[in-house]
Amino acid sequence: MNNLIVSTITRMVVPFIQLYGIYIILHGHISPGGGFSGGALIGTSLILYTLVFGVKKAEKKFSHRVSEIAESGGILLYIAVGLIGMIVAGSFLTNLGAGFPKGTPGELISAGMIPILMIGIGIKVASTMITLFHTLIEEEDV
Amino acid sequence: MTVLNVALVIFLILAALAVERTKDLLGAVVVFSAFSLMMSVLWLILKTPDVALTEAAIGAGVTCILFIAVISRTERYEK
Amino acid sequence: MKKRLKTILFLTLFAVLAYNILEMPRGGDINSPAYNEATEHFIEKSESETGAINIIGAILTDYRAFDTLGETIVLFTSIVAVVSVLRPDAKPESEGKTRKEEMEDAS
Amino acid sequence: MMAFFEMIIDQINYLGATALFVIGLYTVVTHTNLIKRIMGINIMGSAVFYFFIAAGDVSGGKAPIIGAGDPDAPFINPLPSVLILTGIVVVVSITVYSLSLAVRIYETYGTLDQEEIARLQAEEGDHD
Repeated sequence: MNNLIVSTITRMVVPFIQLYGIYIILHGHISPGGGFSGGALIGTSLILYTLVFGVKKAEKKFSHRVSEIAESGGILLYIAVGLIGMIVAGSFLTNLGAGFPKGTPGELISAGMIPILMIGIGIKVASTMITLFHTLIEEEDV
Repeated sequence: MTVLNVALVIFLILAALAVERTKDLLGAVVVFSAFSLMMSVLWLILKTPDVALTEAAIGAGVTCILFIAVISRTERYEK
Repeated sequence: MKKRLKTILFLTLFAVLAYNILEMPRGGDINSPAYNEATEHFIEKSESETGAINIIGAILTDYRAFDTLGETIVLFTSIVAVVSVLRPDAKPESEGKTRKEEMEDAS
Repeated sequence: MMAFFEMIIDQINYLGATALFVIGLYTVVTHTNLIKRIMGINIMGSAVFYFFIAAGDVSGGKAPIIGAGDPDAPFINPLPSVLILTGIVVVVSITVYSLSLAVRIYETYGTLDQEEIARLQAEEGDHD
Protein backbone atom coordinates (compact mmCIF):
# COMPACT_ATOMS: atom_id res chain seq x y z
CA MET A 1 0.00 0.00 0.00
CA ASN A 2 1.50 3.36 -1.04
CA ASN A 3 -0.26 5.57 1.45
CA LEU A 4 2.20 7.87 3.21
CA ILE A 5 0.05 8.46 6.30
CA VAL A 6 -0.69 4.78 6.84
CA SER A 7 2.91 3.66 6.42
CA THR A 8 4.29 6.40 8.69
CA ILE A 9 1.77 5.77 11.45
CA THR A 10 2.35 2.02 11.20
CA ARG A 11 6.10 2.44 11.50
CA MET A 12 5.54 4.53 14.63
CA VAL A 13 2.89 2.33 16.25
CA VAL A 14 4.29 -1.18 15.71
CA PRO A 15 7.12 -0.93 18.31
CA PHE A 16 4.68 0.23 20.97
CA ILE A 17 2.31 -2.67 20.27
CA GLN A 18 5.21 -5.08 20.57
CA LEU A 19 6.39 -3.44 23.78
CA TYR A 20 2.89 -3.77 25.24
CA GLY A 21 2.81 -7.44 24.23
CA ILE A 22 6.15 -8.11 25.93
CA TYR A 23 4.92 -6.27 29.03
CA ILE A 24 1.79 -8.43 29.16
CA ILE A 25 3.79 -11.64 28.75
CA LEU A 26 6.33 -10.75 31.45
CA HIS A 27 3.65 -9.66 33.95
CA GLY A 28 1.51 -12.75 33.38
CA HIS A 29 1.92 -13.95 36.97
CA ILE A 30 1.15 -10.69 38.77
CA SER A 31 -1.56 -9.10 36.62
CA PRO A 32 -4.16 -10.10 34.02
CA GLY A 33 -2.63 -11.33 30.81
CA GLY A 34 -0.08 -13.97 30.09
CA GLY A 35 1.35 -15.89 27.20
CA PHE A 36 -1.78 -16.22 25.08
CA SER A 37 -2.89 -12.58 24.99
CA GLY A 38 0.63 -11.13 24.81
CA GLY A 39 1.67 -13.52 22.06
CA ALA A 40 -1.47 -12.70 20.10
CA LEU A 41 -0.67 -8.97 20.44
CA ILE A 42 2.85 -9.43 19.07
CA GLY A 43 1.49 -11.56 16.24
CA THR A 44 -1.11 -8.90 15.45
CA SER A 45 1.58 -6.21 15.24
CA LEU A 46 3.50 -8.31 12.69
CA ILE A 47 0.25 -8.92 10.75
CA LEU A 48 -0.30 -5.14 10.65
CA TYR A 49 3.24 -4.67 9.30
CA THR A 50 2.57 -7.31 6.62
CA LEU A 51 -0.71 -5.69 5.59
CA VAL A 52 0.87 -2.27 5.15
CA PHE A 53 4.29 -3.06 3.66
CA GLY A 54 3.60 -6.33 1.83
CA VAL A 55 4.75 -9.91 2.28
CA LYS A 56 8.22 -9.36 0.78
CA LYS A 57 9.33 -6.72 3.27
CA ALA A 58 7.71 -8.50 6.17
CA GLU A 59 9.60 -11.69 5.40
CA LYS A 60 12.85 -9.75 5.63
CA LYS A 61 11.89 -8.80 9.20
CA PHE A 62 10.49 -12.19 10.20
CA SER A 63 11.71 -14.84 7.79
CA HIS A 64 10.66 -18.47 7.50
CA ARG A 65 13.88 -19.49 9.19
CA VAL A 66 13.16 -17.34 12.25
CA SER A 67 9.58 -18.58 12.47
CA GLU A 68 10.74 -22.20 12.27
CA ILE A 69 13.16 -21.59 15.14
CA ALA A 70 10.52 -19.71 17.16
CA GLU A 71 7.86 -22.38 16.73
CA SER A 72 10.08 -25.25 17.76
CA GLY A 73 11.87 -23.16 20.37
CA GLY A 74 8.70 -22.26 22.26
CA ILE A 75 7.69 -25.88 22.75
CA LEU A 76 11.27 -27.01 23.43
CA LEU A 77 11.73 -24.35 26.12
CA TYR A 78 8.51 -25.54 27.75
CA ILE A 79 9.56 -29.20 27.65
CA ALA A 80 13.07 -28.37 28.89
CA VAL A 81 11.69 -26.59 31.94
CA GLY A 82 9.45 -29.60 32.54
CA LEU A 83 12.40 -31.97 32.26
CA ILE A 84 14.36 -29.97 34.85
CA GLY A 85 11.54 -30.65 37.29
CA MET A 86 11.55 -34.31 36.28
CA ILE A 87 15.27 -34.72 36.87
CA VAL A 88 15.48 -32.78 40.13
CA ALA A 89 12.19 -33.59 41.85
CA GLY A 90 10.96 -36.70 40.10
CA SER A 91 7.81 -35.46 38.36
CA PHE A 92 7.24 -33.53 35.14
CA LEU A 93 6.72 -29.74 35.40
CA THR A 94 7.38 -29.38 39.13
CA ASN A 95 7.65 -25.77 40.17
CA LEU A 96 8.90 -24.91 43.67
CA GLY A 97 9.78 -28.50 44.54
CA ALA A 98 12.42 -28.47 41.82
CA GLY A 99 14.28 -25.54 43.34
CA PHE A 100 12.96 -22.70 41.20
CA PRO A 101 13.16 -19.51 43.30
CA LYS A 102 9.86 -18.43 44.78
CA GLY A 103 10.77 -14.80 45.30
CA THR A 104 8.43 -12.30 46.93
CA PRO A 105 4.86 -12.69 45.65
CA GLY A 106 3.97 -9.57 43.70
CA GLU A 107 7.49 -8.80 42.50
CA LEU A 108 8.45 -9.19 38.84
CA ILE A 109 10.99 -11.94 39.51
CA SER A 110 8.99 -14.46 41.49
CA ALA A 111 6.83 -17.54 41.10
CA GLY A 112 9.59 -19.86 39.93
CA MET A 113 9.11 -21.30 36.48
CA ILE A 114 5.84 -19.53 35.67
CA PRO A 115 7.40 -16.52 33.83
CA ILE A 116 9.67 -18.84 31.82
CA LEU A 117 6.70 -20.94 30.71
CA MET A 118 4.76 -17.77 29.90
CA ILE A 119 7.64 -16.63 27.66
CA GLY A 120 7.61 -20.01 25.90
CA ILE A 121 3.85 -19.82 25.30
CA GLY A 122 4.17 -16.21 24.09
CA ILE A 123 6.86 -17.06 21.53
CA LYS A 124 4.81 -20.01 20.32
CA VAL A 125 1.52 -18.13 19.95
CA ALA A 126 3.12 -15.11 18.24
CA SER A 127 4.96 -17.20 15.67
CA THR A 128 1.85 -19.34 15.10
CA MET A 129 -0.33 -16.34 14.34
CA ILE A 130 2.13 -14.76 11.92
CA THR A 131 2.91 -18.07 10.16
CA LEU A 132 -0.78 -18.91 9.69
CA PHE A 133 -1.42 -15.46 8.24
CA HIS A 134 1.55 -15.66 5.85
CA THR A 135 0.47 -19.12 4.71
CA LEU A 136 -3.10 -18.02 4.06
CA ILE A 137 -2.23 -14.79 2.25
CA GLU A 138 0.55 -16.16 0.04
CA GLU A 139 -0.32 -16.27 -3.63
CA GLU A 140 0.81 -19.12 -5.84
CA ASP A 141 3.80 -17.33 -7.42
CA VAL A 142 5.63 -16.73 -4.13
CA MET B 1 -24.23 -3.37 36.30
CA THR B 2 -27.18 -5.65 35.55
CA VAL B 3 -28.62 -3.13 33.09
CA LEU B 4 -25.38 -3.09 31.11
CA ASN B 5 -25.25 -6.88 31.21
CA VAL B 6 -28.77 -7.24 29.80
CA ALA B 7 -28.11 -4.58 27.14
CA LEU B 8 -24.93 -6.34 26.03
CA VAL B 9 -26.72 -9.69 25.81
CA ILE B 10 -29.43 -8.14 23.63
CA PHE B 11 -26.77 -6.55 21.43
CA LEU B 12 -24.94 -9.86 21.11
CA ILE B 13 -28.09 -11.67 19.99
CA LEU B 14 -28.85 -8.93 17.45
CA ALA B 15 -25.27 -9.07 16.13
CA ALA B 16 -25.42 -12.86 15.77
CA LEU B 17 -28.71 -12.55 13.87
CA ALA B 18 -27.11 -9.89 11.64
CA VAL B 19 -24.21 -12.25 10.88
CA GLU B 20 -26.78 -14.86 9.92
CA ARG B 21 -28.78 -12.48 7.69
CA THR B 22 -26.02 -10.61 5.82
CA LYS B 23 -25.45 -11.85 2.28
CA ASP B 24 -22.21 -9.88 1.83
CA LEU B 25 -19.53 -11.98 3.52
CA LEU B 26 -17.23 -9.00 4.09
CA GLY B 27 -20.00 -7.18 5.94
CA ALA B 28 -20.69 -10.31 7.95
CA VAL B 29 -17.04 -10.43 9.00
CA VAL B 30 -17.20 -6.81 10.18
CA VAL B 31 -20.32 -7.53 12.22
CA PHE B 32 -18.62 -10.62 13.61
CA SER B 33 -15.69 -8.46 14.72
CA ALA B 34 -18.10 -6.18 16.59
CA PHE B 35 -19.66 -9.29 18.13
CA SER B 36 -16.28 -10.45 19.45
CA LEU B 37 -15.44 -7.01 20.82
CA MET B 38 -18.76 -6.81 22.70
CA MET B 39 -18.10 -10.32 23.98
CA SER B 40 -14.81 -9.10 25.42
CA VAL B 41 -16.59 -6.20 27.19
CA LEU B 42 -19.08 -8.69 28.60
CA TRP B 43 -16.27 -10.82 29.96
CA LEU B 44 -14.80 -7.75 31.62
CA ILE B 45 -18.18 -7.27 33.34
CA LEU B 46 -18.11 -10.92 34.45
CA LYS B 47 -14.72 -10.18 36.13
CA THR B 48 -12.45 -12.31 33.97
CA PRO B 49 -9.93 -9.79 32.58
CA ASP B 50 -7.54 -12.47 31.31
CA VAL B 51 -10.13 -13.93 28.97
CA ALA B 52 -11.23 -10.44 27.92
CA LEU B 53 -7.68 -9.52 26.86
CA THR B 54 -7.24 -12.77 24.96
CA GLU B 55 -10.59 -12.45 23.22
CA ALA B 56 -9.93 -8.84 22.20
CA ALA B 57 -6.60 -9.79 20.64
CA ILE B 58 -7.45 -13.17 19.12
CA GLY B 59 -11.20 -13.17 18.53
CA ALA B 60 -11.68 -9.61 17.33
CA GLY B 61 -8.25 -9.18 15.74
CA VAL B 62 -6.63 -12.27 14.31
CA THR B 63 -9.74 -14.28 13.42
CA CYS B 64 -11.33 -11.46 11.45
CA ILE B 65 -8.09 -10.71 9.58
CA LEU B 66 -7.85 -14.39 8.62
CA PHE B 67 -11.47 -14.39 7.42
CA ILE B 68 -10.80 -11.29 5.30
CA ALA B 69 -7.63 -12.87 3.86
CA VAL B 70 -9.62 -15.94 2.81
CA ILE B 71 -12.46 -13.84 1.34
CA SER B 72 -9.89 -11.91 -0.72
CA ARG B 73 -8.72 -15.20 -2.21
CA THR B 74 -12.21 -16.58 -2.86
CA GLU B 75 -15.57 -14.94 -3.56
CA ARG B 76 -17.27 -12.14 -1.67
CA TYR B 77 -21.00 -12.68 -2.12
CA GLU B 78 -23.08 -15.56 -0.90
CA LYS B 79 -25.73 -16.81 -3.30
CA MET C 1 -41.90 -23.37 3.62
CA LYS C 2 -38.98 -25.60 4.44
CA LYS C 3 -37.18 -22.62 5.98
CA ARG C 4 -40.16 -21.82 8.19
CA LEU C 5 -40.20 -25.42 9.40
CA LYS C 6 -36.51 -25.15 10.34
CA THR C 7 -37.15 -21.88 12.19
CA ILE C 8 -39.98 -23.45 14.20
CA LEU C 9 -37.76 -26.43 14.98
CA PHE C 10 -34.94 -24.24 16.31
CA LEU C 11 -37.34 -22.09 18.33
CA THR C 12 -38.58 -25.30 19.94
CA LEU C 13 -35.00 -26.29 20.70
CA PHE C 14 -34.40 -22.90 22.32
CA ALA C 15 -37.59 -23.23 24.38
CA VAL C 16 -36.55 -26.65 25.67
CA LEU C 17 -33.06 -25.46 26.57
CA ALA C 18 -34.36 -22.28 28.23
CA TYR C 19 -36.88 -24.24 30.28
CA ASN C 20 -34.06 -26.42 31.59
CA ILE C 21 -31.91 -23.39 32.32
CA LEU C 22 -34.56 -21.90 34.62
CA GLU C 23 -34.05 -25.00 36.79
CA MET C 24 -30.29 -24.43 37.08
CA PRO C 25 -28.56 -22.76 40.08
CA ARG C 26 -29.07 -19.00 40.04
CA GLY C 27 -26.44 -17.04 38.14
CA GLY C 28 -23.81 -15.48 40.39
CA ASP C 29 -24.59 -17.66 43.38
CA ILE C 30 -21.53 -18.47 45.50
CA ASN C 31 -23.14 -21.70 46.76
CA SER C 32 -23.52 -23.16 43.28
CA PRO C 33 -21.97 -26.62 42.73
CA ALA C 34 -19.28 -25.20 40.47
CA TYR C 35 -17.71 -23.39 43.42
CA ASN C 36 -16.36 -26.55 45.04
CA GLU C 37 -13.38 -27.55 47.17
CA ALA C 38 -10.93 -27.51 44.23
CA THR C 39 -11.70 -23.84 43.68
CA GLU C 40 -11.26 -23.11 47.38
CA HIS C 41 -7.92 -24.93 47.35
CA PHE C 42 -6.71 -22.86 44.41
CA ILE C 43 -7.83 -19.59 45.99
CA GLU C 44 -6.34 -20.29 49.43
CA LYS C 45 -3.11 -22.09 48.55
CA SER C 46 -1.99 -20.79 45.17
CA GLU C 47 0.03 -17.91 46.58
CA SER C 48 1.97 -20.10 49.02
CA GLU C 49 2.34 -23.05 46.66
CA THR C 50 3.43 -21.22 43.51
CA GLY C 51 4.32 -17.64 44.48
CA ALA C 52 2.10 -16.11 41.78
CA ILE C 53 -0.60 -13.66 42.84
CA ASN C 54 -2.58 -14.03 39.61
CA ILE C 55 -4.52 -17.20 40.36
CA ILE C 56 -5.39 -17.79 36.70
CA GLY C 57 -1.72 -17.66 35.74
CA ALA C 58 -0.84 -19.99 38.60
CA ILE C 59 -3.40 -22.60 37.51
CA LEU C 60 -2.54 -22.21 33.83
CA THR C 61 1.20 -22.82 34.14
CA ASP C 62 1.53 -24.74 37.38
CA TYR C 63 -1.44 -26.86 38.41
CA ARG C 64 -2.56 -27.53 34.85
CA ALA C 65 0.77 -27.03 33.06
CA PHE C 66 0.55 -30.36 31.27
CA ASP C 67 -2.80 -29.27 29.81
CA THR C 68 -1.13 -26.13 28.46
CA LEU C 69 1.67 -28.21 26.92
CA GLY C 70 -0.95 -30.21 25.04
CA GLU C 71 -2.57 -26.98 23.95
CA THR C 72 0.69 -25.66 22.42
CA ILE C 73 0.97 -28.98 20.60
CA VAL C 74 -2.51 -28.31 19.18
CA LEU C 75 -1.18 -25.01 17.82
CA PHE C 76 1.81 -26.80 16.27
CA THR C 77 -0.49 -29.39 14.70
CA SER C 78 -2.66 -26.66 13.22
CA ILE C 79 0.37 -25.09 11.54
CA VAL C 80 1.43 -28.45 10.13
CA ALA C 81 -2.09 -29.12 8.84
CA VAL C 82 -2.55 -25.70 7.23
CA VAL C 83 0.86 -25.76 5.54
CA SER C 84 0.31 -29.28 4.24
CA VAL C 85 -3.10 -28.33 2.80
CA LEU C 86 -1.93 -25.06 1.23
CA ARG C 87 1.59 -25.99 0.09
CA PRO C 88 2.35 -24.71 -3.42
CA ASP C 89 3.14 -28.06 -5.08
CA ALA C 90 -0.26 -29.52 -4.17
CA LYS C 91 -2.04 -27.64 -6.96
CA PRO C 92 -5.02 -29.16 -8.81
CA GLU C 93 -3.86 -31.09 -11.87
CA SER C 94 -5.72 -29.17 -14.64
CA GLU C 95 -3.70 -26.05 -15.45
CA GLY C 96 -5.27 -23.31 -13.38
CA LYS C 97 -8.83 -24.22 -14.34
CA THR C 98 -11.44 -25.03 -11.74
CA ARG C 99 -13.98 -27.81 -12.15
CA LYS C 100 -16.75 -25.27 -12.64
CA GLU C 101 -14.97 -23.72 -15.65
CA GLU C 102 -14.27 -27.16 -17.09
CA MET C 103 -17.96 -28.04 -16.89
CA GLU C 104 -18.88 -24.77 -18.57
CA ASP C 105 -16.33 -25.41 -21.35
CA ALA C 106 -17.63 -28.91 -21.92
CA SER C 107 -21.28 -27.93 -22.17
CA MET D 1 -45.44 -11.99 36.18
CA MET D 2 -42.92 -9.87 38.04
CA ALA D 3 -41.32 -12.98 39.54
CA PHE D 4 -40.95 -14.45 36.05
CA PHE D 5 -39.08 -11.35 34.85
CA GLU D 6 -36.85 -11.43 37.91
CA MET D 7 -36.05 -15.06 37.19
CA ILE D 8 -35.11 -14.15 33.61
CA ILE D 9 -32.90 -11.29 34.81
CA ASP D 10 -31.19 -13.65 37.25
CA GLN D 11 -30.45 -16.19 34.53
CA ILE D 12 -29.76 -13.67 31.74
CA ASN D 13 -26.23 -14.95 31.14
CA TYR D 14 -27.30 -18.57 30.74
CA LEU D 15 -30.25 -17.57 28.55
CA GLY D 16 -28.05 -15.37 26.34
CA ALA D 17 -25.53 -18.17 25.91
CA THR D 18 -28.31 -20.58 24.93
CA ALA D 19 -29.75 -18.12 22.41
CA LEU D 20 -26.34 -17.55 20.84
CA PHE D 21 -25.76 -21.29 20.60
CA VAL D 22 -29.09 -21.84 18.85
CA ILE D 23 -28.42 -18.97 16.43
CA GLY D 24 -24.99 -20.42 15.60
CA LEU D 25 -26.47 -23.87 15.04
CA TYR D 26 -29.16 -22.34 12.81
CA THR D 27 -26.43 -20.63 10.76
CA VAL D 28 -24.52 -23.89 10.36
CA VAL D 29 -27.59 -25.88 9.35
CA THR D 30 -29.45 -23.52 7.02
CA HIS D 31 -26.59 -21.92 5.05
CA THR D 32 -24.78 -23.66 2.21
CA ASN D 33 -21.85 -21.23 1.96
CA LEU D 34 -18.78 -22.70 3.63
CA ILE D 35 -17.38 -19.45 5.09
CA LYS D 36 -20.77 -18.64 6.61
CA ARG D 37 -20.79 -22.07 8.19
CA ILE D 38 -17.35 -21.48 9.72
CA MET D 39 -18.68 -18.22 11.17
CA GLY D 40 -21.57 -20.17 12.66
CA ILE D 41 -19.14 -22.58 14.31
CA ASN D 42 -17.29 -19.58 15.78
CA ILE D 43 -20.54 -18.18 17.20
CA MET D 44 -21.32 -21.56 18.74
CA GLY D 45 -17.86 -21.65 20.30
CA SER D 46 -18.33 -18.17 21.79
CA ALA D 47 -21.66 -19.27 23.22
CA VAL D 48 -20.12 -22.29 24.94
CA PHE D 49 -17.35 -20.12 26.41
CA TYR D 50 -19.95 -17.63 27.61
CA PHE D 51 -21.85 -20.42 29.36
CA PHE D 52 -18.70 -21.56 31.16
CA ILE D 53 -17.73 -18.06 32.27
CA ALA D 54 -21.28 -17.40 33.46
CA ALA D 55 -21.13 -20.60 35.52
CA GLY D 56 -18.01 -19.29 37.28
CA ASP D 57 -19.42 -15.84 38.01
CA VAL D 58 -20.05 -14.70 41.59
CA SER D 59 -22.23 -11.62 42.08
CA GLY D 60 -20.34 -8.97 44.03
CA GLY D 61 -17.07 -10.83 43.49
CA LYS D 62 -13.75 -9.64 42.15
CA ALA D 63 -11.16 -10.83 39.66
CA PRO D 64 -8.91 -13.64 40.99
CA ILE D 65 -5.80 -11.56 41.72
CA ILE D 66 -4.63 -11.69 45.31
CA GLY D 67 -4.30 -8.31 46.97
CA ALA D 68 -6.27 -6.31 44.40
CA GLY D 69 -9.64 -4.71 44.95
CA ASP D 70 -11.99 -4.92 47.91
CA PRO D 71 -10.45 -7.24 50.57
CA ASP D 72 -13.83 -8.54 51.79
CA ALA D 73 -15.30 -9.45 48.39
CA PRO D 74 -15.11 -13.13 47.39
CA PHE D 75 -13.10 -14.28 44.40
CA ILE D 76 -14.87 -15.55 41.32
CA ASN D 77 -14.27 -19.15 40.27
CA PRO D 78 -10.91 -19.15 38.41
CA LEU D 79 -11.17 -22.64 36.94
CA PRO D 80 -13.60 -21.90 34.04
CA SER D 81 -11.43 -18.92 33.03
CA VAL D 82 -8.39 -21.16 32.67
CA LEU D 83 -10.29 -23.73 30.62
CA ILE D 84 -11.69 -21.05 28.32
CA LEU D 85 -8.27 -19.40 27.92
CA THR D 86 -6.96 -22.56 26.29
CA GLY D 87 -10.24 -23.15 24.48
CA ILE D 88 -10.13 -19.83 22.61
CA VAL D 89 -6.80 -20.70 21.02
CA VAL D 90 -8.03 -24.17 20.04
CA VAL D 91 -11.06 -22.62 18.31
CA VAL D 92 -8.70 -20.36 16.34
CA SER D 93 -6.72 -23.43 15.22
CA ILE D 94 -9.87 -25.20 14.05
CA THR D 95 -11.06 -22.05 12.25
CA VAL D 96 -7.79 -21.63 10.36
CA TYR D 97 -7.74 -25.27 9.30
CA SER D 98 -11.33 -25.02 8.03
CA LEU D 99 -10.47 -21.82 6.17
CA SER D 100 -7.47 -23.44 4.49
CA LEU D 101 -9.71 -26.32 3.38
CA ALA D 102 -12.19 -23.75 2.02
CA VAL D 103 -9.41 -22.09 -0.01
CA ARG D 104 -8.35 -25.45 -1.43
CA ILE D 105 -11.98 -26.32 -2.28
CA TYR D 106 -12.38 -23.00 -4.07
CA GLU D 107 -9.22 -23.61 -6.09
CA THR D 108 -10.50 -27.03 -7.12
CA TYR D 109 -14.19 -26.40 -7.76
CA GLY D 110 -14.44 -22.64 -8.36
CA THR D 111 -17.26 -22.20 -5.88
CA LEU D 112 -17.90 -22.23 -2.14
CA ASP D 113 -21.55 -23.26 -2.30
CA GLN D 114 -22.02 -26.73 -0.98
CA GLU D 115 -24.99 -27.71 -3.15
CA GLU D 116 -23.12 -26.62 -6.27
CA ILE D 117 -20.08 -28.68 -5.21
CA ALA D 118 -22.34 -31.71 -4.78
CA ARG D 119 -23.83 -31.10 -8.25
CA LEU D 120 -20.36 -30.83 -9.83
CA GLN D 121 -19.28 -34.02 -8.11
CA ALA D 122 -22.39 -35.83 -9.39
CA GLU D 123 -21.73 -34.66 -12.98
CA GLU D 124 -18.13 -35.75 -12.73
CA GLY D 125 -19.28 -39.17 -11.58
CA ASP D 126 -21.42 -39.45 -14.73
CA HIS D 127 -18.42 -38.83 -16.97
CA ASP D 128 -16.27 -41.56 -15.49
